[in-house]
Amino acid sequence: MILWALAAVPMAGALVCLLIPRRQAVLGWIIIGSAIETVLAVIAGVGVYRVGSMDACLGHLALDELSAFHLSLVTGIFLLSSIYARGYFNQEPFDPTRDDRQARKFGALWFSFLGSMVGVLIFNNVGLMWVSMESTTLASAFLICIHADRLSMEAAWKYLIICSAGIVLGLLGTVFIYGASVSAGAAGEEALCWTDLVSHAGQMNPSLVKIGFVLIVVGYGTKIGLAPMHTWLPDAHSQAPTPVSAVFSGVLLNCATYCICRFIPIVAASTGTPDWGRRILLGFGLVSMVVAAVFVLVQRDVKRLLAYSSVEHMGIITVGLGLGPAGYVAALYHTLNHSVCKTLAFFCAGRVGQSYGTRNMESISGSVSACPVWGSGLLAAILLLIGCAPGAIFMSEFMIVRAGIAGGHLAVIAGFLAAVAIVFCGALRPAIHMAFGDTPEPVGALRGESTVMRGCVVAMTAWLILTGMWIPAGLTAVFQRAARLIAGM
Amino acid sequence: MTPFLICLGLWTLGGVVGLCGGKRILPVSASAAVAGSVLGLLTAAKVLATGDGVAFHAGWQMPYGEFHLALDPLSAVFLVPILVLCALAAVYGVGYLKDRDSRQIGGAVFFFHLLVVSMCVVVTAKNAILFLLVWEIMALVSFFLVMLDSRRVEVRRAGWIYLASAHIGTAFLLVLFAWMGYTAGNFDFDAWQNLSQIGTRTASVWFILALIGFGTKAGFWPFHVWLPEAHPAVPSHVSAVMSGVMIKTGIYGLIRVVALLGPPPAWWGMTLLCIGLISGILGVLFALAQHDIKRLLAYHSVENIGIIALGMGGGLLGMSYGMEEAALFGWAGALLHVINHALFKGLLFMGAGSVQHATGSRDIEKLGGLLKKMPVTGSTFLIGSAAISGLPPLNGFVSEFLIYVCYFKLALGGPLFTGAAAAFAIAGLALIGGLAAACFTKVFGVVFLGEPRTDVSSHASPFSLTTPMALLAASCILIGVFPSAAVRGLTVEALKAIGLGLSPADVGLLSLTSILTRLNLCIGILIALLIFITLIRAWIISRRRISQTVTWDCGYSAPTSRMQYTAGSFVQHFIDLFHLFLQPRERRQNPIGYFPKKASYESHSADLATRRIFEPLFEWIQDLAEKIQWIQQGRVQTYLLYIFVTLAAVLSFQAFR
Amino acid sequence: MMSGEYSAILVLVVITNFYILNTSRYIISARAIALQGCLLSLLPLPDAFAGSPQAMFLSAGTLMVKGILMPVILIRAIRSTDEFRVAQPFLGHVASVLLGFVILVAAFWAGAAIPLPTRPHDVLMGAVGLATILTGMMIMVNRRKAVGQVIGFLILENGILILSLRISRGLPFVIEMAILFDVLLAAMIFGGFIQSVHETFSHTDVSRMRKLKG
Amino acid sequence: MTAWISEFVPALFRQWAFVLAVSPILPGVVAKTKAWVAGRQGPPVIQPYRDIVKLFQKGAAYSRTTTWIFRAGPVISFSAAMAAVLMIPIGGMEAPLTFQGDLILFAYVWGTSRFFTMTAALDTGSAFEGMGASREAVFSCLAEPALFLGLLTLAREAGSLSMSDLLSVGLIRIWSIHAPALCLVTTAFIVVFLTENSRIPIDDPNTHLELTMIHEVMVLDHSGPDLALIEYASAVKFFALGALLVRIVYPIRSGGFWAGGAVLGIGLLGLSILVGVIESTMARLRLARIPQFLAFAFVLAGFGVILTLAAA
Repeated sequence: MILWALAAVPMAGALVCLLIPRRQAVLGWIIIGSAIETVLAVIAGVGVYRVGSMDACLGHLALDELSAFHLSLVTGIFLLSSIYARGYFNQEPFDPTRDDRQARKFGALWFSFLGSMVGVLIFNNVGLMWVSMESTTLASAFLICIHADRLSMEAAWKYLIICSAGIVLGLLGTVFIYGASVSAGAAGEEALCWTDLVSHAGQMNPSLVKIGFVLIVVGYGTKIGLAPMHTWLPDAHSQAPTPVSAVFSGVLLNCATYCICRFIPIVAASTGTPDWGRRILLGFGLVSMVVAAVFVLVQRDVKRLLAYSSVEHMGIITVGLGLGPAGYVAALYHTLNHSVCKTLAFFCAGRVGQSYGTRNMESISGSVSACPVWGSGLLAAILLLIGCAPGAIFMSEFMIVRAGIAGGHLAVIAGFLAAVAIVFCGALRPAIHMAFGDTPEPVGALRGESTVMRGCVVAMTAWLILTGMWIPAGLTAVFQRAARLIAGM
Repeated sequence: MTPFLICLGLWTLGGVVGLCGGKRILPVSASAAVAGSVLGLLTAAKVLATGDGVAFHAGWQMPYGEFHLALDPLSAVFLVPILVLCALAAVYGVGYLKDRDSRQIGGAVFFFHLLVVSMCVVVTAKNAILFLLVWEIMALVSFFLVMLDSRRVEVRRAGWIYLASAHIGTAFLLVLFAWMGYTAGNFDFDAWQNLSQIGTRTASVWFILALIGFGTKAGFWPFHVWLPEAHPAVPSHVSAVMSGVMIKTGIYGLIRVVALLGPPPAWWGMTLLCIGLISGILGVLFALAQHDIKRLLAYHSVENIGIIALGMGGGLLGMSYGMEEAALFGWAGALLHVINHALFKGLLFMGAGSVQHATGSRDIEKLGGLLKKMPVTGSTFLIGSAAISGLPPLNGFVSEFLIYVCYFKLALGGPLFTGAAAAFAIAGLALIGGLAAACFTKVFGVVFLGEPRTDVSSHASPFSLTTPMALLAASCILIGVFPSAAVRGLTVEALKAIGLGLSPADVGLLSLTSILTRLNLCIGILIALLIFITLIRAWIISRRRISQTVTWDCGYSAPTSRMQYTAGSFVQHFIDLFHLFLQPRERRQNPIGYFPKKASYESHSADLATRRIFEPLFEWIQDLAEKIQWIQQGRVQTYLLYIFVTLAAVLSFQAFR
Repeated sequence: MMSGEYSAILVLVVITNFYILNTSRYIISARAIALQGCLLSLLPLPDAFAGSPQAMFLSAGTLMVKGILMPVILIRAIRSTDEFRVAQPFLGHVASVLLGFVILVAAFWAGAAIPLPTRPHDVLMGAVGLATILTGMMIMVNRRKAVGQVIGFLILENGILILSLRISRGLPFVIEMAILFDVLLAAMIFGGFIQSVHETFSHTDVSRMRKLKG
Repeated sequence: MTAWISEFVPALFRQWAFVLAVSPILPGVVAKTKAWVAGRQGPPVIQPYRDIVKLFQKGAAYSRTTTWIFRAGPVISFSAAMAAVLMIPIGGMEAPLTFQGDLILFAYVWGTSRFFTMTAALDTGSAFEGMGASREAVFSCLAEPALFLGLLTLAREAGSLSMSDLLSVGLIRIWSIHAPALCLVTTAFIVVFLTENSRIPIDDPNTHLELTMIHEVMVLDHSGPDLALIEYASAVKFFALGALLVRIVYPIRSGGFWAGGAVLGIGLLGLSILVGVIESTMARLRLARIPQFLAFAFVLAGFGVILTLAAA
């Protein structure tokens, strides 16, 4: 029942948006709608962890520990972004929703985007999961270019075409998996249901599964932003309005990672050895980290910098997924940390950018004194993001290193740490420059500041620092149980 | 253990109070700090006296983590200088920070107190995760201390270099601890005792990881590059702490890990010996070439870390050749030098801070004649200078003496190669000592003696600045005059903890004690002579006619204070001599003609490692990054091609295998 | 349906591929896409004749979406931009066609490498599917204008449909319909975007959109 | 304990008495030798005693620039010298102060003395004295490694770290088996000796041009009792380092304190004459050449170490 509600709320939200006359009301409604969805997701998540996985609609909809974790994360970040959007859009001249019609369009797309991501997570059928993933692209493309200027248009087109081409390879991969499933004796819709796939993965034709998995990794990897398929990511992240960038980086990439997670146990079971799939993931993860590290060094635009940092962190998560069960826990933990931290970073970068009227990092300096909350938040977020302790990301990176050493992947860990170190040095320099130093004279005052949003910034920072030093037992259990699903247990 | 926890609590409290309170609350924070330190010192003293550690466990939900603190003798040896110096620095800070604006004071006090707490936890943490966490916190809070004066570009650069190098160092520790923890199946240091059974190969890899990871913090050459940048950037009492004790946490970590690794192969000792020699000699050479007093002192930290590394190297060599006596001397020297360096380097940085506070300048070429205006600062600085140059009867000599004895014993009993290495160490130590003495003659002579070189105003330092310096100077003298008691009281229990396996009746320990007793006698006689001859001289002088006059001016009629020997000219011989390493950028305008109008000489030596290793490396990476940018030149068709080519490549290499 | 006719459909699909590669007018390409869509809608028919109502629906849906709606959307988008002619592809037309041929040959070789039990027509079907996919990829990379890329995408999609028949006799009905709906949606969005691009840049040559780099 | 004190205290004072009595004659002998070689009559050999006594009786003039550092310099250098001589064995017995490692203290005590002499020089604010201090710093820190390596060679041969063992009868045996190493050490020590005592070819104590001096220029401003202490201290230093050399070259077999002391005194007189001859026949090196000279001594001492290590 709750699964139906989860699917229905965004649809209803989108429809309601189209009916609301005033733009302020739309901006308010997206907060309410996503709050409802968040509450539902959390209730469903708690239910899953208490009682066990749930399903509906003949097993097409399902929620287990892995998807419940992602679902809560998606809706939570969405809610934060909705709150943030209200303040952000009220700052002229950055308001893409300046008239009511635009606002309605924004609201409807915002909810469709949420809906499609929720769809990715609650469909048990990997085919429908693919369909939802494809529709995230379609729903969000217009969100990028809601400004409709040349740069955002260019970014949106690249996003649309690259992600579509990539995702369609994911479909082909799904077809191969289906073929393998049929070869193992399954038939009909069940042959694509994840639970069934896992249960008879052992009988599948390994060659088909291998081809399918490569296609899936490349396909969904495009959406994750794994190098060398990441090319759309910095463009889209930097050109989209900041709330959209935050959602992109904070959860959209996670959804794509989630899709790959679903196929990991199948590959492991059908090939008989977990090493083959892990090797591919390790390769992609490392390449992404290295590419991101190299590009972080030459960035001028703060949002672009954050985008490359996302590529790096997605690489880290992929490396974690390539390291086996201990790595799965670390990867999931890292997913949570990266989402919160990157969202925080985008929030702060967006506001600081509004205040200085530029996103060029060389023109921003002294932001800690110019706009204390956002400037300090940006500094804190970047420091946490590049792995300063006491931060959750430091801890999850440590867990990945440990998993790597336990698995004997010393070379991988060496590359991993080298890339992390380069990113650290490369991102720290602009972070220091932006945070400290003299403030240039014309720094605009920020409008639409809300105490709630400032509270969110403080809370997110505190959360990241806290979980860097102390993980609640419940949270550990969440990661471990979700990781067991990826491990196919 | 409770007093120690209260100590941590008091320090934290002082920091938080300082953050909220600002200027007027400074004495409160300092009092909390002093009270806390006294409590902590009592605990540490008990541990050092009895050799029995105390421990504290608390449940802590962190994967593989547990909040486990323990104070064993080795921790206590490091805790003592930390608490002593930090308490004094806190007192010093009261007077030093007073003139700054409230916000800066809040930050300075808060981060300083956090730094102290994190250092205390680092040396007592018994869980690898806890250790790593606090290790990083330590780096981060000191980064914020560096950034206090962030309006200046060079400070921001210093902050970047500092945090980046600290973090890269931590990366090695991350691997080290993850590996050791995985092998031991646990992240508790107590559970790592059985790691000494691991083979030499793995242990050697761990040793190298520890060497780089901890060496970056300690400031081993060439990982020292952050020291001369960061230390001048922070307020002086913080420089005192960073240079005096924070870098020692690196030494602590290295000793802790090495003690776990089982019998060391000879090349570990050799490596540390080489590092020690290089750090020591290059550190002091670059110190000689500096004109910024705090930068100079920072390079001296590299030198002293080199001396400590020499001691540790000697200790390891002694252990690997089964020469327990030599090992004992080496380790004792290293440990004592850790404490000594904290005392005199803290003293010197505080002195430099007082000078800066009084004159507003750190450029020694601009100063002069300050001893008359600032008698206490000057006199204590002199004591610090003599101590850091390793001169008897001060504390620096005692630790260097122990290290010398260690190497003499190695050279006497070791095989040819070790003997030759020990000879190098001895010659190196002698050279380092000579160069350090030269350097501090320069600093003290140019800053405090003669006449002021420029028109800088100065005034005597307030009480809160001079008291800590006087106390530190007194402790330098105390350890120097009573070396036997100092070594026995401070290091013996810790030496047992390193894994030398000593009983009190051991031959090595007996020889150490007897030598130190005799040394004590000699130094006593030296002191007695000093007092006696001073009295005699005073008696004679009091009966003679004394006149005041000008300095012998060689017949010039109007000498000015600008004609005094400058620091630059004082070290010019050294710079010419060690041109190869210093590679100074010299600006020389030689006098021309019979009546030259103008002549000048200036030299600056940028850091060798920075200039020859790290800058080219970073430039190369940056260039590479800029060249690689072409792969993302903006054409969407190319991007699509990447995807398809990747797919084809992965399919053909992986899927059909 | 007899096997000969089945093969004929596949051959026709290949011919439409070459036709699209060769033509220099977008409207014609769009019509070829329509033809290809119609051809694809014939493929489920054997199952439909065998008495599967779902296959019947699928065939009708494919015809509706791929044969009619998508081409219409595409043609409208082309009309709205006044850019009817193909800009010179990066490789040039002749080279493109020749490369298309190489792709076809490679597809026969690669299709045989897919480890599947062989049934009648299957070799041809696999090869044609692969060839269509690769042609779609090639068009996406090779064409300069936005419309060209969309056409490439649609061909790629068609190729996947054919290949899925080879691999597993098509996907389950619900999924197929959902995908069809999704593709339709994609086509609409692409159409809308092409118009927006044209409005913003007053051209649709996406290879000239290179402000964002590095 | 009391027995130890009753033995130790007389030994202490006997040593001091001997050193204080003998040392000033050595510079006198050097000066006499130089005069003799130059064909002059020269001052009497006891002239240094007269100078010292006279200086102690004089008043003093202090520059207004100076501080207590300036006054402390001579006291410290004299005390250091007096402490150092306690480690030199005179006669066939142990020195009053002896322990494993006293050779390090011996070397470092001179360092203390030098440090305070240099700071006292800088205290005057005079460019000349600063120049002298700078040169002293360079040359002494180059001489130090050579001294230590020489001591290491001896220590290795003697198997002990105590000056008394190094300079004991055992040296006779060592001369018979490791003469080359000892020769090298002796040569190195001669260089060190000349450097530490500011002798030609390193420094010219009798020059009258401030620009070329090293040690003398540093004490330019001292007068009266302070200068007396300095003069005395340098005589004692001459004695102490000279005794080291003499004992190496001529190991004393046996004898009580006074007999051994007499032999040592004769040796020192010989050394003084040698120094006088060197000073008369050699020119002072250019400043830039001095580091090369010292490096040469370092290499010799190092070679000595290698020889002894390889012999084991």
